[in-house]
Amino acid sequence: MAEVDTHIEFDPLSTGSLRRRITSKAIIYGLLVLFSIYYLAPLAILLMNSMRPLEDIVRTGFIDIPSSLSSQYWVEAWGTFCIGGTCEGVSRFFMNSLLMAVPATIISTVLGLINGYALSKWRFKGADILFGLITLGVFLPAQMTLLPWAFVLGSIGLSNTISGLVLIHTIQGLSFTTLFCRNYFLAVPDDLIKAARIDGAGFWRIFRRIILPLSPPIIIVTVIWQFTGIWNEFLFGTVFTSGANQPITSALVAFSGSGTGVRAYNVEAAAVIMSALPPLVIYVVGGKYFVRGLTQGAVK
Amino acid sequence: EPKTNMLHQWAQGSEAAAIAKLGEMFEERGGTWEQTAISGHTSNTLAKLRSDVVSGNAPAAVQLKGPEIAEWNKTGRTANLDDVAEAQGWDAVVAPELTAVMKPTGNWVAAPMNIHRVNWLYSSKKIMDDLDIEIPKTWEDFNTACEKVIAAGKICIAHGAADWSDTTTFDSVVYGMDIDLYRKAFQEADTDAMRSQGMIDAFAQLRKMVGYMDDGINGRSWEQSMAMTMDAKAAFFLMGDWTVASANAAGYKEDVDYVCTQTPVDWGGNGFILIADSVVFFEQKDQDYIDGQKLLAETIMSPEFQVTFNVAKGSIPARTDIDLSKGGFTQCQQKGLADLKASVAEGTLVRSLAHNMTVLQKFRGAMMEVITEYVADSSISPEEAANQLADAVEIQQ
Amino acid sequence: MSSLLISELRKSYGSVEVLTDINLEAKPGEFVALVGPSGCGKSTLLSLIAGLEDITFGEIRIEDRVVNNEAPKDRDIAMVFQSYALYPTMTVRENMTFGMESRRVPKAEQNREVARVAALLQIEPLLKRKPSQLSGGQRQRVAMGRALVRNPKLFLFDEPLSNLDAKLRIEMRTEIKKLHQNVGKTTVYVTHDQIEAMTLASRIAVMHKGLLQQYDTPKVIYEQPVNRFVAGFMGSPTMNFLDATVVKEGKGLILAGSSGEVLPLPEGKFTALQQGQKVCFGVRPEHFSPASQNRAERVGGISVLVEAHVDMVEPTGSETILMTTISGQTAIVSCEPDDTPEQGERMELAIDMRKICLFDPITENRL
Amino acid sequence: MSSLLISELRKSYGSVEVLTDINLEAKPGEFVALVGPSGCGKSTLLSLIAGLEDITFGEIRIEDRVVNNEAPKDRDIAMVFQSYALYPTMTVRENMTFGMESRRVPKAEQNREVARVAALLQIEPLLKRKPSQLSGGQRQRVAMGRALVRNPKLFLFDEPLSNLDAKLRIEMRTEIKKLHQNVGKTTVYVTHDQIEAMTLASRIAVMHKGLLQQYDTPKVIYEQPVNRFVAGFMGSPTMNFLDATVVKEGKGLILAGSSGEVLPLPEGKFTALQQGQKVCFGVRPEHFSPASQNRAERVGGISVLVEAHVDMVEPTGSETILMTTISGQTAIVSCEPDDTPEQGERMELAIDMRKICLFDPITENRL
Amino acid sequence: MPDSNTNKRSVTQLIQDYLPQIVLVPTVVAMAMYVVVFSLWTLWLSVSTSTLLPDPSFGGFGEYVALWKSKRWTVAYQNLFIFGSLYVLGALFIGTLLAILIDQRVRFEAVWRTIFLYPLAISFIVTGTVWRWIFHPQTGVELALHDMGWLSAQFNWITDRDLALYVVVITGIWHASGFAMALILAGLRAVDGDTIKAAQIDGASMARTYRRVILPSIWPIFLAVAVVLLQFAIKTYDLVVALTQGGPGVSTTVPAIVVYDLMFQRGQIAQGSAAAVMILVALAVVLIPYALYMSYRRRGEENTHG
Ligand SMILES: Nc1ncnc2c1ncn2[C@@H]1O[C@H](COP(=O)(O)OP(=O)(O)OP(=O)(O)O)[C@@H](O)[C@H]1O
Ligand SMILES: Nc1ncnc2c1ncn2[C@@H]1O[C@H](COP(=O)(O)OP(=O)(O)OP(=O)(O)O)[C@@H](O)[C@H]1O
Ligand SMILES: [Mg+2]
Ligand SMILES: [Mg+2]
Repeated sequence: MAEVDTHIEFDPLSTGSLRRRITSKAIIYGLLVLFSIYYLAPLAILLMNSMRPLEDIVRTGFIDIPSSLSSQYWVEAWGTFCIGGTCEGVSRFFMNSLLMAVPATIISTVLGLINGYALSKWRFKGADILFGLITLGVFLPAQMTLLPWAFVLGSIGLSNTISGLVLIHTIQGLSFTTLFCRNYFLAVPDDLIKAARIDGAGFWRIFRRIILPLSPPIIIVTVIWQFTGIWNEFLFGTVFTSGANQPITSALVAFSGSGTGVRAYNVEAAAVIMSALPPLVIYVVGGKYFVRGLTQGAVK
Repeated sequence: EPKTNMLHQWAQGSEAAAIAKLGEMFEERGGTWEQTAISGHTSNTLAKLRSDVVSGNAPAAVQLKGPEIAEWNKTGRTANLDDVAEAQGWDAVVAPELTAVMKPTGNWVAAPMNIHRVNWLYSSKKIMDDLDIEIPKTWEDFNTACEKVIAAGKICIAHGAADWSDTTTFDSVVYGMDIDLYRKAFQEADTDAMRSQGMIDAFAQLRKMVGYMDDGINGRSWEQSMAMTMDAKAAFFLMGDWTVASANAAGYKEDVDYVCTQTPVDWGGNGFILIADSVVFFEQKDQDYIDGQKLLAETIMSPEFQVTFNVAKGSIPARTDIDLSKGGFTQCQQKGLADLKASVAEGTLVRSLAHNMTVLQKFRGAMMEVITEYVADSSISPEEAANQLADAVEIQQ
Repeated sequence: MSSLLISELRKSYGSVEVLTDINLEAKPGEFVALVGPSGCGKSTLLSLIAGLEDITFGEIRIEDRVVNNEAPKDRDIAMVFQSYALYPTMTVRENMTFGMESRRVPKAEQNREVARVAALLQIEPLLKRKPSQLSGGQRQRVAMGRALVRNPKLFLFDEPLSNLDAKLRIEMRTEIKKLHQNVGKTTVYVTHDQIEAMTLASRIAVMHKGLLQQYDTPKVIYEQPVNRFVAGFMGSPTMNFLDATVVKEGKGLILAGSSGEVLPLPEGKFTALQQGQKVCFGVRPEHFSPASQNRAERVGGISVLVEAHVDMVEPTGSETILMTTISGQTAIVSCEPDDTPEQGERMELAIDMRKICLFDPITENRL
Repeated sequence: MSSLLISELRKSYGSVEVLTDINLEAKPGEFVALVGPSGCGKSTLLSLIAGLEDITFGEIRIEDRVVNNEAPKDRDIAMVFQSYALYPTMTVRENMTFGMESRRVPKAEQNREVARVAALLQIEPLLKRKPSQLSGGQRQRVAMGRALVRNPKLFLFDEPLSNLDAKLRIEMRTEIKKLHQNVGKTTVYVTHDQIEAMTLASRIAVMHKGLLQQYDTPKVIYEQPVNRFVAGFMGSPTMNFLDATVVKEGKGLILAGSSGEVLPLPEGKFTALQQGQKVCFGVRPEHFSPASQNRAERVGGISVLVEAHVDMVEPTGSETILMTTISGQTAIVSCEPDDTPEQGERMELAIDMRKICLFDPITENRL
Repeated sequence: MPDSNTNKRSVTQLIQDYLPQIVLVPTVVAMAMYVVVFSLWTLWLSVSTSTLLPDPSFGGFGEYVALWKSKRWTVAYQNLFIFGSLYVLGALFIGTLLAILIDQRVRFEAVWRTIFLYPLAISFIVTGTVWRWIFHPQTGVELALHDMGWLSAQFNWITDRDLALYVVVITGIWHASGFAMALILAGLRAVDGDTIKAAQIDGASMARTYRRVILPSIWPIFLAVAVVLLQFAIKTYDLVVALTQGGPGVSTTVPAIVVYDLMFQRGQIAQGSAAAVMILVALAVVLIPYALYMSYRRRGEENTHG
């Protein structure tokens, strides 16, 4: 497990003449700024339009200097905007999403850790085949699984419930979490496990005392990956839940559809930002660890 | 205690408000109202319905249209409303064009909520006045008018391209040029008719009309297009009567900002392309929900609801026994009802292809693909388009 | 009684047999070194003793009890790994108590044990640190501490020193030796460094390709290797092997490529040799000496003189290594710095004939 | 003319000075070894010579041209790295031609060069392979090949052998020595293995904490280290340092803890010593010998006898290391296997007094 | 004769021994259902007579024929390959460029990295919606340019059937290139610094060093990123729905949209399933060679170690 950040990299630009160094730095920062504009533009546009009066937007489009700014659309979006026949804003869908994403993330991560541990550190006959089966799950298109899931949810009485979505996302996520964790644990020296076995520790004790304390980097990766994936997924949410039970992304799908009635773009922009906020915060806060963990786990 | 849970796609705006009214009335009558509003694409609603049926939780009531009703009826899972219908005498009051749809095999399985008219032409009063244009009655008039508008540097047709809106326009074109062709091709899915010269002519007319549009049609919503005409940026807008509700809600005035007339017809007389929103009932196990279905059906068919709902939605009631001069109906709506009656009398009433009132979804979808491609791709010739239309349907047969 | 008794042991991974018919016995208190080149199966054998892998065939007894089917924790062994395998998230103290906790040893006893071992290894100041805060040598010591706390019946070491640099390796080697003399536990010690094996072990097991080549004391292994592999593997610089032919009815040798000088063999040692037989003549670098300083004769041995050309001189400080050519064959000679000739010189070398070995060039066994 | 001339060189990373006032000169064809413990700045110095890092202060000249501000590629040097740093995705041939391609050397010449170097290093059969298909020794050779193709003015090696196992290291060491003798290029060779430095270098630069301690021939470094650090660093096992007091007006020593025996110092060597002065008495392990085999006297030296207690015996095969106690101070003694005493024995040891060193216990400089 | 197979272990011992397998049982059951049963179910539906609802009776392979005769499907499948390759290559290219820029010891590295990585947190729906606003001539850049007085400015790719697919590609790249950047950057950091020094001494320019030495040596990362992105590409649905709804015409339709429409809007479950199977085929085309290659490589590695 190479520590990515402590690596003292060689910097070809630190030698050579001063002028060359200055021009190359200028080019580098220039390019970075250009790219940043490309990357930040959508966020900036969303943010700006979430505070512009609707007339402005309708008249001059989304890209314009706002004539006035107001936070009222945010209040509306959170509390009173009409979505899916009720006018309570996105607040309760937001809560639904939390209720769905948090448990599904936790369960799939925990199971992924255990699976990855069992598959990588207790290699038994057929472990590779099992692993192959599990990874196949990563690639199944969601549209294909809609009807079978409907059948399954119906038969176990979880139609139109958040629990049903938790179940789906957990099982779908297992593939990813197992893949990540297993690859990550491959880098944990087998000798540690051997030493612990000689020390008299069993399967669970080794997991708890040796593996788990080593896992934070990969836990961060799976949590971020799962949470954003589940939070942003809309097809299952749309099809398997309705009304008050919908997660926020599904509730906001109205955006893309050919809904009728006048569009309150500013309120929608505010709602969209709200809906994107949790994954965004997670990425901004955990991005560094995400990248580090990902390279330790995924790229093998 | 009657309960219901209605699945529909009117998630926003005036439509959501209209459906909320239904809920209120249902509750006033002692029911417990629940609804599942699926926003966005129609596929989402249908996917929801399908998954509910597959999972064994078919919704008590679903908003469905046209031949789909018959299809679902065939699955044997729809509820029979004959008792309510008989008690309330639906056969007498429901527009005859609708009864066939609501009773696919002779039994009532659906309750119609409204009748929408598709073939409306909205003209910008200001442009008409400024350029001194008569509102066109035939397609030739229409083309002449457009030339004039274009010459004046304005956009002639406001349009937002999408398969359904392109097809909405084409509905009017085919219907206006040859009503028999419309019936054969669009209601009976007769592929010979689709290959006929009449269809080629219709496509040629459509091509002309695309030329009268600006190049911003892709990705534009129908509300934006509507506003273009209302704001006198474009001369004409071809769209169903839901426009009226939206336009009025947005503060535009009938006969001030816009004028509504039927889309051009080359054969003279009154024409009417119809859509009816309706609610289909699926069989339930829970007695509360069975009771709820009866109550909901009664509520929907009640004159009060028909009035409230249709005022909000811009359409006209599915019951023919309602006086539109009362209760806040607009002039356009009243004109619509009059045209409907005239059309029935003249035998020119048809159902809309674009809005899923004629052929099965699989044919309709295939046909809409061809039409929307034709609108988007000017390299396709009318002949090719006519053949593609027929081919697309033949594949699905 | 024997502390460890391995009989007819075999181990296969799938169709590949990595250990073939191993028989090995360790007396109580013995220090057994397993040496052999990389991949010869040393670690595998250790894993089998520890119970970390399943035995394919054969039997392992620890203190006369068959342990074939016992879990590692029930075998009462301790193991030190090449990578130390310290639990990275635990402190040194926790590393040491982890095993006792698993076995539910009372807290008080745990503390007593840690104190005892920490004192023994002088790691008291480190007890609160994490492994990442330790130097290589300290980690090594902690790893041993972890093995020592439980007072097991058998110690297993898998190349415990090979991650240390040269100087530290020598220091720790001595420490391990002291420790073993103090604690007196039976130990099986895997290494591929033959000097470690020589200095530490009471007996050395030399392995090659899954087969046990020789199992004997360091002295016997060094002086009477059973075959050319063992002879070449033990000793640094490695033993020189020169082609030769037996003459004088088995009483002398002629080096291939020489102008015919006969090297007389010591009496009574190589009686089975046939006239004209081809042999491989093995001489260790330190058994050459400059004729002027004839070491062999000095200590009362018999020696013969050969002429050598010095191709290269490598002074290491305490000794000097000469690359030489003798009768057209290359030979490495080690000599004292004071005796060092110049590069390119011709010199007379004395060979200590008591110490030489002869091998069959085909079977490679010692004659 | 000198091939490399370093004057008053300093290097800091931020506020940390890692190289302080380094002066070093290499004559054409010289083989300079840089040794020192880990972190002393060896690699940094090499990077400065190569131009991979900026110089903080001072001057570097290659063949009398100041190169301070030249890019690495313009300095006409070649470098071999510890990790070999072969380009993993290129074949051996491509690895060797990459530099020439960068310099737009004509294809024909490239082929000629590769052929020449491949023949020299006997790597022709490997030319089509990727580095991952090579063994450690082969990679080493290819890395050298890459350095050789361009016929540079200066060769830089950064611990080229430290990734190899003991046996291979010795072989490759000899190869490098041969190669240098063949090619005759000026070479700067970093290692922390003092034996490598001793055997290879024409001059050794011993570094410690960013300071150059001593720069001289191997013989001088080994026999006349300037201070205790150099003395301890060079030589394995390391030099013994015993506390002692000067007596007899500077002509004798008494070991601390001894019962008062005076060890006479050789005449004329330590004239500056004061009566009663505390000194640190340094003796290398090989300069002890059992009294019975008094090596020193044998070669005509002067020796004194001391009594020692044998604490431990470590036979390595070719020699035997004894851990002993002399007057209560521990000393490591190396002796021949035949002279090996038993553990626990008392014995008389002869010290070769010509070879001893004395250090000031405070400044640690040699007296 | 000693026999290691005499098994005298107790039941608890057995459970202990098989614990690794036992803990995997729930996952294996779930995945077997999810992967095997669901796939077979779809496969079966694709040759059944299902229409509105699943119907298990066999209906032959007609749906596959009909599917491939449909223009929308062929366009969608073709788009998948165009979009897939441009998206993957584009994201890799931009990602590499960004990684190289950040690798030059820039200041505020974390800030740049976050800027480039955050799109990954944004759902495709939102991504598509916002970019539609930007690209649409009546709301976005073109309008802004007109408002600024540049009346002849034209930026209507999204409404041009020949260019709209590239809008989807650009948007996809916006979303994914940060991911590529992050992994490649980590790869660059892990490259042996000595090889870079060696290249400098060998006289290679910086560009040449990256091109010939550094980037080639991290190709496994490129491969891994490419596979992750390709499976995103193949599953692409929400992005297109939100951005172009498959239009103008059918010019930007992708298979996942067709599947969804066939299955749910049009009530052609059999044909929809056939389309889904074709997506699986596309996936297999990508994944099977990758899997084979990886196992080949792993075996190769084992051999060189052994
Ligand atoms: N799990 C395994 N599956 C297949 N072969 C294995 C396995 N473990 C080890 N081997 C093979 O068994 C042989 C012996 O391996 P082992 O690790 O015991 O060697 P070693 O003597 O310890 O080598 P080293 O000195 O390199 O540690 C090797 O050829 C190795 O490739
Ligand atoms: N880029 C850097 N920034 C800060 N300090 C550095 C940097 N590079 C090296 N150092 C420090 O400079 C000192 C000398 O490092 P250098 O790599 O030259 O040591 P070395 O003698 O080669 O050691 P080794 O034998 O371990 O290779 C060390 O203390 C190291 O931590
Ligand atoms: Mg091993
Ligand atoms: Mg270094």
